[in-house]
Amino acid sequence: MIFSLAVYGAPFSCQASDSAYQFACALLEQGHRLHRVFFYHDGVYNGSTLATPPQDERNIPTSWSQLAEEHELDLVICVAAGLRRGMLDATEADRYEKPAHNLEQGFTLSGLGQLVEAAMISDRMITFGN
Amino acid sequence: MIFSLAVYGAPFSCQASDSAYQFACALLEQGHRLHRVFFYHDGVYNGSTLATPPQDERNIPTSWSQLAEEHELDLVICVAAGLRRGMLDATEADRYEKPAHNLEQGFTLSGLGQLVEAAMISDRMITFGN
Amino acid sequence: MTETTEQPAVNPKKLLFLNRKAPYGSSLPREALDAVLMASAFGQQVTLVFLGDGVFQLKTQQDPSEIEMKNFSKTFAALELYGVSSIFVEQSSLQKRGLTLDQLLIPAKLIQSHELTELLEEQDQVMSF
Amino acid sequence: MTETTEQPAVNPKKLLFLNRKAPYGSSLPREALDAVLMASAFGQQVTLVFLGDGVFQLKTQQDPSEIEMKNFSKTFAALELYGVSSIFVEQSSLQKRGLTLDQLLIPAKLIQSHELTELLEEQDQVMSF
Amino acid sequence: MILHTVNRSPFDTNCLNDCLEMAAAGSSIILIEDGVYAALSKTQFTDQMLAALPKHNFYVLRPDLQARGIQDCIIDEIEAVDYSGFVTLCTELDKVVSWY
Amino acid sequence: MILHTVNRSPFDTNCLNDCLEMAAAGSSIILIEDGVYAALSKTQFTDQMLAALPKHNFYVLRPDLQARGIQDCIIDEIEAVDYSGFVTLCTELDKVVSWY
Repeated sequence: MIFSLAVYGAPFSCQASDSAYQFACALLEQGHRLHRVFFYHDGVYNGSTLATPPQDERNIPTSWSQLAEEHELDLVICVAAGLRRGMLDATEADRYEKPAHNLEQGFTLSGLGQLVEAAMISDRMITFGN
Repeated sequence: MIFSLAVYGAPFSCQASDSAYQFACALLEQGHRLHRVFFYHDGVYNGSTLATPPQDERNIPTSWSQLAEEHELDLVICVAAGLRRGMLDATEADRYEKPAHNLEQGFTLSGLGQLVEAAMISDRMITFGN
Repeated sequence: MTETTEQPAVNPKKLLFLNRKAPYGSSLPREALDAVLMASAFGQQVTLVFLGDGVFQLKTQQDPSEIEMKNFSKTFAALELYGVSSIFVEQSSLQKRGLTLDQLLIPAKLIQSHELTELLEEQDQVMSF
Repeated sequence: MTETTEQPAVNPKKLLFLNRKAPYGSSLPREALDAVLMASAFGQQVTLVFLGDGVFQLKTQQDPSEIEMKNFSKTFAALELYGVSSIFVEQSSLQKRGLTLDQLLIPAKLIQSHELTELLEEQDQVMSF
Repeated sequence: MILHTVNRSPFDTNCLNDCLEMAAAGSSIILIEDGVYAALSKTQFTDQMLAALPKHNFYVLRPDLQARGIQDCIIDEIEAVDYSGFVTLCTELDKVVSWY
Repeated sequence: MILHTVNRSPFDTNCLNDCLEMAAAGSSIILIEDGVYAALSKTQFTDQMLAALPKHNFYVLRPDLQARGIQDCIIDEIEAVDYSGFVTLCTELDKVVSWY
């Protein structure tokens, strides 16, 4: 079955990101397909490559990134929500003349259309809100 | 009178940052002193220099930064909460070998002791939570 | 970044957007509205429901200029342009909050909770905001 | 970054930390506890109050290993080392949630709501979490 | 005495109820952000507010009322203040407790 | 039929109440994150849950119960599942509605 997930909560602050990640692992383990994880609202912070939790704690952006590499996942951060909150890739940093970019490997910035497309394409769309 | 503020909400997502900023402006206008604004929990995102809201909208980190410059404010981001969430200055980026730093001018990373000290020193401590 | 409004070649889906949060305290209502407009641009069968504190999003006379926020309630007018006409407000939510339909800034249909129950069941996907 | 635990030269203040959130769903309880320990290290007169869902923070047997989070409830044991002994749990909050004192992982005193009202009035500052 | 701030909708959370339960008689309460919805004059919550009015001094933040379009729909006895009035209240009362 | 997810404490918000009001008879509800507190067997909310039990299929996420130390305190009739069970429920039911 084809799943997509929508994540609206900030990592390290509320449990939405953790729940979405655990759910993603479980559905992949069962052999289902994960079409996309779409990060919106405070969920965009899941893609920060600068997140530096203590070494004995989970690193949520890195965990997503590794899962994406293993399973060729499409991790999409809403570009409008991301820009507002300071989540930039090299292209956007350049365009807005910002001094740095901070997107973790495996994440891409794209439009809200990707959320809608995920809802259209997937058999199940699960929202992890806060 | 000496005020300090504690801000625990993410900018652009909940109103806590906006309320704290408006409150800060109003107290300074009345001639009171603002000893410190301490950003903790999701409030740490107030210090992102990469925040890029649309041009016709408020830029919360920039607003804080300008207010700090005008009134020589002490804008402190909790270093532990900030590191976890990917808010780094040049020193921390260096220490943890991260590819970038993203702290807006006028903000500093410091310990939780600065929250406690603010509570001790100030006549009024106001928390803006979410 | 690539923003595509190209419509994927699948049949339109019934997408219901369930709005439960008050405006300004959270940016979620505003972000929900953007998603609704996008779904409509993609040619989907969009239904918009306001439940609980979500009904406050439609209150007339909103003016957040003093708190330096954008009056996103003006964007609700775009719903008509986008052809989104399936807009419902849950009756008891409105009543509990002392609001009437004429205090809402767009024409919305009242819906009873049991009707909403059925409406949810008819959808392909429900997007909660 | 400079972490100073040097105590400023002012008299100790009465600081009350008001904890109202459930653990794990939010990281605020954990961050509150860090602040409490810091206030104690600064030699302040610290009072810790658990109200509403905050009482769940003290439930025994917490084990978030399966959700890959840290068991921050173990840190409550440090309160004694830091000399924080003024720890209160609001009685009706506990009762409404079906919990008893022996299900809590540190010795806390029961407090009635009207006593908490007075306790709040006695403080120099109240820090809400 | 204490100035309590409440920033959550009374229809959504128990935030205001918790505050009302703990606030001393004669203390002040200011409704801000989504808390301003508690000031509405014709809601399911209005009776609770009217019952609490004699016990506390209630204020509501006018800019937050205006943002939400409800400045003309609130209980008469609740005083609307701007940020400057909010600051003044903080100075007049001994300390501030936030409920969120 | 729908699988509803609820992730907020019933003591703190109206999230679960809203869900219970809108969920069709025979639909399924899974309590996750702070929503798991609704499964407690001796609380002020327990009667409401017991009343709703015949109408819906209730599940609760075991890892979230364990995190909070309440796996031994829940209503017997509510089935505890792990993430794998949560995924299976999603596949068995037609769609998922999140209440948060």
